[in-house]
Amino acid sequence: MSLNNEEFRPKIVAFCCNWCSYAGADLAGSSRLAYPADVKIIRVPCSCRVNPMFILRAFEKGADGVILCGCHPGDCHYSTGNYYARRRMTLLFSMLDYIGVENGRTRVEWVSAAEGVKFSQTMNEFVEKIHSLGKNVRLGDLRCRN
Amino acid sequence: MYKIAKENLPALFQLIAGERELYVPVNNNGQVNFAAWTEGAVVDLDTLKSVKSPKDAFFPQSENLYTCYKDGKKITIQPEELQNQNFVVFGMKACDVKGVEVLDKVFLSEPVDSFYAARRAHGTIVALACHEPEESCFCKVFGIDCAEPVADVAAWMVEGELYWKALTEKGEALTKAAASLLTETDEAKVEAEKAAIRAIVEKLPYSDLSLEGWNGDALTEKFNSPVWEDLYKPCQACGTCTFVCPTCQCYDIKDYDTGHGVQRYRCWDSCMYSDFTMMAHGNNRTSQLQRFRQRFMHKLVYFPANNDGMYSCVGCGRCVEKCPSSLNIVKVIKAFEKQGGDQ
Amino acid sequence: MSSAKNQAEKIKEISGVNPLKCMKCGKCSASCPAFNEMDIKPHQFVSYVQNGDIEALANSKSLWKCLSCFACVERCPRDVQPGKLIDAARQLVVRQKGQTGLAPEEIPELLDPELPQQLLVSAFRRYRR
Amino acid sequence: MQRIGVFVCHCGSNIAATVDVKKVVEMVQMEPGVVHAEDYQYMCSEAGQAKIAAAIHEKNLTGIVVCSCSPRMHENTFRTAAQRAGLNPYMVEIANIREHCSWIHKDMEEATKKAVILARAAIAKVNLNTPLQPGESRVTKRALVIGGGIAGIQTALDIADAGYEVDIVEKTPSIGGRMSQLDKTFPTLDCSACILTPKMVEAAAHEKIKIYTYSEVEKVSGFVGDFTVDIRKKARSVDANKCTGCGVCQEKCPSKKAPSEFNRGLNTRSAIYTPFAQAIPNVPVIDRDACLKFKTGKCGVCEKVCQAGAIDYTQQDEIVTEKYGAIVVATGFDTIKLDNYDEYAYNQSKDVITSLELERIMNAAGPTKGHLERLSDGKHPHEMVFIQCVGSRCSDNRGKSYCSKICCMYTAKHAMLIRDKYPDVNVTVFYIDVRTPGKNFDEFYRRAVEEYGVNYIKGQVGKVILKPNGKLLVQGSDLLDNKQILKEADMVVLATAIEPEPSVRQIATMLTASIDTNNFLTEAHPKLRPVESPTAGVFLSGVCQGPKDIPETVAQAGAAAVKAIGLLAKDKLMTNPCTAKADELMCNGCSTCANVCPYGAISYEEKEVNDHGIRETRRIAVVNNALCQGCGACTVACPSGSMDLQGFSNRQIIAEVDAICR
Amino acid sequence: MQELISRAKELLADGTVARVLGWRAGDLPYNPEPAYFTTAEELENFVYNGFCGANLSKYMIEASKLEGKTMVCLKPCDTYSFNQLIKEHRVDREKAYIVGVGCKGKLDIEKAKKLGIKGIESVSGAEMTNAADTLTFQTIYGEKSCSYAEAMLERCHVCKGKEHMVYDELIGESKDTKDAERFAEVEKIEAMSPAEKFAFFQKELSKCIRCNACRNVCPACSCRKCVFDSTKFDSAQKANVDSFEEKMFHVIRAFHVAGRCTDCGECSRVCPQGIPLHLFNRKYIKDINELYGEYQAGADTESRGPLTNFTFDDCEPSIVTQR
Repeated sequence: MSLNNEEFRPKIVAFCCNWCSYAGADLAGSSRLAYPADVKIIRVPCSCRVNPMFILRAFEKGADGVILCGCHPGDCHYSTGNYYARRRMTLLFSMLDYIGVENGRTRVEWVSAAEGVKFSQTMNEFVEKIHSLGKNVRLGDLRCRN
Repeated sequence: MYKIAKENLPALFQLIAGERELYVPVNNNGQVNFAAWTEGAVVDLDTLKSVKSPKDAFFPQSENLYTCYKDGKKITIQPEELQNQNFVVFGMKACDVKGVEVLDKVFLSEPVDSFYAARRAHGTIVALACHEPEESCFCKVFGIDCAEPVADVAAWMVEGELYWKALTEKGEALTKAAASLLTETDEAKVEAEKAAIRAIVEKLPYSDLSLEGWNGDALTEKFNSPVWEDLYKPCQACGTCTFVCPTCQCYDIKDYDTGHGVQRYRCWDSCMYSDFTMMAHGNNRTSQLQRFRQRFMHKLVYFPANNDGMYSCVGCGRCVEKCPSSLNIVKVIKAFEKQGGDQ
Repeated sequence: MSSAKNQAEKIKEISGVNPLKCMKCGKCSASCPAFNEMDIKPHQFVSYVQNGDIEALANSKSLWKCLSCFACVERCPRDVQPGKLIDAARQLVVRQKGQTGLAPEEIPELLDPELPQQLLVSAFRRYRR
Repeated sequence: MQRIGVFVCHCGSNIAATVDVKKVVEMVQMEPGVVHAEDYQYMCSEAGQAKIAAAIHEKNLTGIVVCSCSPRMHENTFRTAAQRAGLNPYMVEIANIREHCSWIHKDMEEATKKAVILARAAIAKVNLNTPLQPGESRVTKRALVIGGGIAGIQTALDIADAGYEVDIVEKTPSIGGRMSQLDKTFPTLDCSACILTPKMVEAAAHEKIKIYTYSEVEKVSGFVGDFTVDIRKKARSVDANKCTGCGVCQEKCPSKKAPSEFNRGLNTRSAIYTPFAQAIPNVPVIDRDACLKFKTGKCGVCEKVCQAGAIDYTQQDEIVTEKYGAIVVATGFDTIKLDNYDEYAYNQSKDVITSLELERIMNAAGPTKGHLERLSDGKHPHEMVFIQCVGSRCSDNRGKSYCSKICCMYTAKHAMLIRDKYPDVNVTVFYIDVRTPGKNFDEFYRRAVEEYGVNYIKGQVGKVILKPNGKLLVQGSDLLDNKQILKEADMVVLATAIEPEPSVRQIATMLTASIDTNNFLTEAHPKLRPVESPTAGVFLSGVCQGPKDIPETVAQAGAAAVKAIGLLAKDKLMTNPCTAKADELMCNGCSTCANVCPYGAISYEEKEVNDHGIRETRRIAVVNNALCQGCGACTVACPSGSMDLQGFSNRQIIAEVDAICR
Repeated sequence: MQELISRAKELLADGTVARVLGWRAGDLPYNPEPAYFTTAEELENFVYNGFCGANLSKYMIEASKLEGKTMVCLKPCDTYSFNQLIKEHRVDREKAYIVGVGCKGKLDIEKAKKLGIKGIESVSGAEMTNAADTLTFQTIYGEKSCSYAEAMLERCHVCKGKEHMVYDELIGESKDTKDAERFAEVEKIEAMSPAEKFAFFQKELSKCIRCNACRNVCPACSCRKCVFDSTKFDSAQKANVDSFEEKMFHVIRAFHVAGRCTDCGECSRVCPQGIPLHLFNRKYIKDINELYGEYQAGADTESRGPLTNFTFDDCEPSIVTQR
C-alpha cells in the first residue's frame, strides 16, 4: 500500500462507542487535534458491543493494534455496558499477554464526549506504542500478509 | 539387503534431506507425528504409532487449490503448483502404507486428483516393520503383515541396526542415493525378527477379530440394524477418529478472504461433524446416529463393495486409542458379531 | 521527612487502616474511656497519621494510656478504627526499641481463659517498655 | 447483491482541502456492490439531497454510503432523504471523512487514502445491511402510581390534570404516607397536615384518579405502553360502599392493644381502625391479627354497632387486573432499624426516640396530644439532646453509606419548635457536619442557633447511658474544644437514617427495574434521565430513587408525571429497530444474555423449532423490541453467537474490520 | 461397583428411573465407554473403575429430553459441571437421579504407556474397591507396574475435592488425590518472557489437529451450534493452515467458557495430541479469582458468573500490563 515500503505504517482499529468516545473523536476533529491517519474508527453503540472475536479478527486480518474506547465507568449511556466491557477486555488482554502477544497492542481507554484532547493524545500515544512494537507477527494469519 | 547402525541414522537423514524433502516421525512435546526433518528434530522411531497417520504427506490436512488476486476490478487467478519435487517418507508402518493404497483407490481413479497424484509420483516410502505391536493393533484382520511391509523400501530395526531392502524402482533409486552409508548384509537377523513379530501378532487381543458378514451383501440389513442405536450414543461428534485415521479421505472446500483476494483451499472434513456435506437444502444426515453409522458403513461396507473387497480400515488402532468416549471400529464389528450370535 | 512518611506507611500497613476514610465525626473520642488522660485525643490519632506526624504520636502519653478497649474500633462509622492505629504506633515504637515485647514462647504460660487476649498482649507490651 | 451509491461531500473546503474527493470517487467504484459514485459541494444541502434521490431512482440503489461529516451530525438528514426517495433509511451508512479524517490530517495523500478506507468500511457494512422497520406498539392511556404518599399523590394529580386516568396503589389503609405523620415542615414551619390533606382530598375527589388503598401490586407483565398489573385488594372486612365513616366501631371495639403503626408504636389502636382521623378513604379496616372475632370467633361488637351494616367478616382478598401504559414508583422510605446501635440505648430506654417518633409526640393528634413529655414517666423534659447521622454516612455494615439528607433540617426544625414552645428546655445537637443546601435552609438553621439558642456541638456521641435515676447520660465529644462531654439529658432524639421502603425490592423485581446496593431504584441516567428507570415506561418519584425532602419530592413527582404524560400522549410507540435478535436455531436458552440486559428486555419462551428437520421444543430467548435499547451487551455475552444486534450485526462489524485491515 | 449395580437395578425395578447412565466395560482393560442401561441384564456389563474418567454430565443434556428420569453416575468433579448446566438451563434437574459416585482419582492410560507399558492384556489395581497404590499390568511383553498416582490424570493431581455439589444419593468413598498446586503451571507460564510464552504455546498449539474433541466433550461448550461451525459469524473454519487459527480457536473457546468452566479437565483428557488445554481455562479461573474474587463455577446453581457481573470499582484492563 505505502509508497515507501521501508516505512512501517501500522494498521490500527479503534472501536468507539457512539455516545461518548465517538463524540470525543468528533470533538478532536472539530478541534483539529491531529493524530496519525493509521487509526481507523469503527462506530459501535456501546463498548459492550465489542466482541473479543472482533479484536482477534482485526489481528488475524493484519491489524497491528486494536483500541477500544467507551464512556467512563458510571457514565455509560446504557448504564452498565462499559462495566461488562471492562471485565471482558481485561480477561481477553490477559489471555493475549499469556500466550505471548505483546500486551501493548491492545488497549482500553475511557473517553468522554468532552475529551477531544484525551482522544487525540491517546491515539498519538497508542500509535507510538505500536511503532515501538513493530509489525504484528504473532497474531496474524499468514494468508493475509503480502 | 543393506544395513546401517542406528547411530548413523542422523547422517542418513541429513544425506537424504540434502537432496529432497524428508518426512520422519518427530517428537514434539511428547507427541510423535510425521514432520519435515530438520537439524535438531527429535526423530522417534521407537514409538509405534504417530498420533496422526502419515497420510498428510500425500493428502495434507489443508492445502491450497488456487488463489485469486483482486486489484481494483481486475481479478487474476493463480492455481497452486503441483508437487514437483521428490520427497521421502521414512518410518511409515505397514498399516499406514496400506492406508495410502486405500487413498489411491479414491484419488487415483477417474477423475484423478492431480494434487494427490503429483505427490504420489514424487514420494518414496520407506516402511518400517513393527518391532513390538500393541494391543490396539489389528492389521492382521485386514491381511496386513506388519512384519514385512510392502513399500518402496522395507526396513527393520534389529538390535540397534536398521536393515534396508529396496522393493521398487523408487526404492532402488533411494538406496543408490544413500549407498555411501549403507553396508550389504544377509537376511538372517531380519527373518528372525519377522518370526518374532508374527508370533506377537498372534497373541494380540484383536487378532482373532472376524470380518465375517462384512461384505457388501448385507448392506440394507446392516444399515437398518438396531445395533447402531445403542452403539452411537457415547459418540460426542468430534473428529478425532477421522483425523487420526490413515484412510479417511473426506475433505471440504472453502474460501478464505485474504483482504486482497481469495484463497480456495481444501481441508479434511469429518463425517462426524454436524455440518458434514451440508448443502443449501440442509443436511443429508440429520442425526448423530446417521453420521456415526455412515463412518463405519463406509469403511466396512460401501468401500469394499466398490473396491473389490478392500476395506477402508487398516487396523492401525489409532481410533481405539484416541476416541474420547472409547468408541472404535472394533467395538462396532464386535457388536454386530454378538448380535449375529444372538440370532 | 521521608522517614516520617515511611513510618506513617508502616502504621497503615500494620493496622490495615486507611486514615483517609475518616470523616472527623469524633465518635471515637466520644467513646473513649481514657479520653481525659490523653494528650493526643483518639480522633486526633487519625490526622497525626494522615499528616505523617508520627514523632509526636510516638512520644505522646496517649500511646500508653489507650486501654485497647476497642470501643472506638467498634463504634467508628467509617471503619477507620483509631484504636488500631494507636496499637500500630505502639508496635512501631516497640520494634524501634529492638524488642518484640513478648516472646511467643512465653505466651502460653500467661494465658488465662478469663482474660481477653488483646488486653494481655497490649498490657504486656506496656509493662515491658 | 446490493446496488450501492457512494456520495462524497466536499463540505466546501472542509473536506476537499485535505481529501482528494475525486480520487475517493474513483477508488470506491472498485468496491463490490458499488454502482454509482459522485461528489458534490454540500451533500447535506437540498441540492445534495436531490442528487441522492435522483441516483436512488435512476440506478435503483439498494444502499447508500455518504462520505461526509460525523453521523452524529447528519446521519438523520441522509436517512430521511433516502426514505423520501423510497429507500429504507437503515440502508444508509456514513463514512466520517471530516471529523475523523480531513480535519485532523494535513497530508493530502494520506488523508485521501484514509478516506478511501473509511468509505470501504462503510461500503462493506452496507453490503450486509438489511432494511429495518421500527416497531410499533400501542399505549394504554392509563398510569399506575405505586405508593400513596406525597410523591405518589402529586404524580397522580399531575397526570390526572393532564387528562389521563391514574390509579394509585397504597398498601396501608390510607393514602398520605410519611408526610401525614409529620407535625410541621421545614423551613417554613407549615403544618404538614394543613398542606397535605387538601391534596389527599383532591386526589380522592379527582374523577380521573382511582385509589386502591390496603392494596398491593402482585404481578406485573408486559412492557412500556402495555403493562398488565395484578393488584391485590386485601380484605378490609368493611364494605367501603356502605361505611359512613362514623367511627363508632373504633370507639366500641374491645380490642385496643394493637400498636399504632401511624404513631410508630408509641401508643395503641383498636383492632378495627383508620390510621388517623383524616384518613382517605375514611373507611376502617379490621386488623385480623388483633380482632377478637377473627382470633376467637367471639365478639362481633363492631358488626352490632354499625348502623350502616358495613362490617363484613367474610370479605376475601380480591385480585384486580388492570392495563397501564406507564408505571410510576413512589414507594417512599422508612427509618432503619436501630438494633445494631446499642450504644444509643434506643432499645433500653423509652426516652431515646427517633426523630419520626418525636414528630408524633409533637403532633396534637399524637400519643401525648402534642405535649412534649418523657414516655417513660410522662415528665416534662428539661434537657434534650439530638444526635445526628445515626446510621447515615457509615461505611461499616451497621448503617448506610449515604447521607440521609433531611436530618440536619428537621433537627433544626425540632430544636426550634421545642425552644419556641418550651423555653425552659435546653436543646443540644451533636453534629458531624450541618448540611443546609436549599432555599432558605441555612438561614433556618442559623435562626435555630441565633434566635432560639440551640446548642450545636461539633462531635459525635459515643454512648448514651441509662442512669438509675432514669436520666440519660450522653457521652460525646466536642471536637472544637477538644473535650469529651458528659451531658445529662431527659430525652435523646436520634436522627435515624432513612432507607427505601423494604417492599420496593419485590416491586423492582416485578418491574425488572434495577436497584442499587442500598435498594434505591436506579435512574436511567444519573444526570440526564433522573426520573426514569432504565426499564422503559417505569418512572421514579420521591425517596425510592434517593433521599429527598418534601419540595424535592414534589418537584420530582411532577417531573415523573410529565415523563409519564409524554408517554401516554402518544398513540403509538415507535421502537428503535436497532435491537437485539436471537437466532432461534442457535439459541441455547442459557439465560446468559438476560443476565446482562440492563432493561429486562429478554425473556424466554418454550417454543417449537424446526432445526433442519428436527422438530423440538426449546427454551429460546425472545427480545422485546419495545424494551431493548440496542446496547449489544447480550450479543457478546451469548456464547453461541445466536444473539445479534440489528444494524450493528456481527457480520457487519467484522466486514468493517476486514475492510480496514486489508 | 456391585453396590452401584444393585442400586441401579433397584431404581430401575421400582420405576424411579427409566434408564441408567454409567459406563460399560470395554473390549480392552482400559476403555470403558459411557452407556445407557435400561434392564438388569444390560447392567451386567456396567463397570466403574479408575478408567471411567468421562464426565457424564454433558450426556444429561440429551437425556433430559427423554421420557422419565435418568440415573446418572457423577463423580465429585462432574457435579460442578452438572450444576453449571442447571444454571444455564441445559439440563433438567427433575429428569436426573444423581448418584454421586466415589472417586479415587482417574487414570490416564497414555501416561502408563509413556512409561513404556505396552501390549496391555489386563490391569489390576484400578478397581474402586481396591485401595491399591500400584497398578499392575499383564502385557504381551511381561508384567509391568507403576504407581496409581503416576498414571493419574492431571486434573486429579489438583482435585477440587471429594464433595459432590449436587446429588440424590452417594455411593462409594472418595480419596484425596490432590498433590499439586492448581495454578502452579499457569504461574510458571506467567513468569515467562513474552517470547518464551509465545514459543511455548506455539509449540503446543502447532500439534492441534482441530478435531474438536476438546470442544465436543466440554460440558460448558454445550452450544447447539458452535460459533466455529456457524456461517453466521463468518468464523467457520476447519482449516489447519497456520498457527493463528489454532490460537484463535483456543483463545475464543477459553473466553467463551470463562466464568463457566468448572475446570473438569475433560479437554486435556481427550486431546489426542496431549495439548494441556486446561492451561487456558485455568488461566481464566486464576485471573477471575484474583481480579474479581474467588469463584468456582458449578459450586451452585444461582450465582451470577463473573462475566455477567461487575462491580463499580473493578480493575481496569491496563492491570494486565501492570501485573
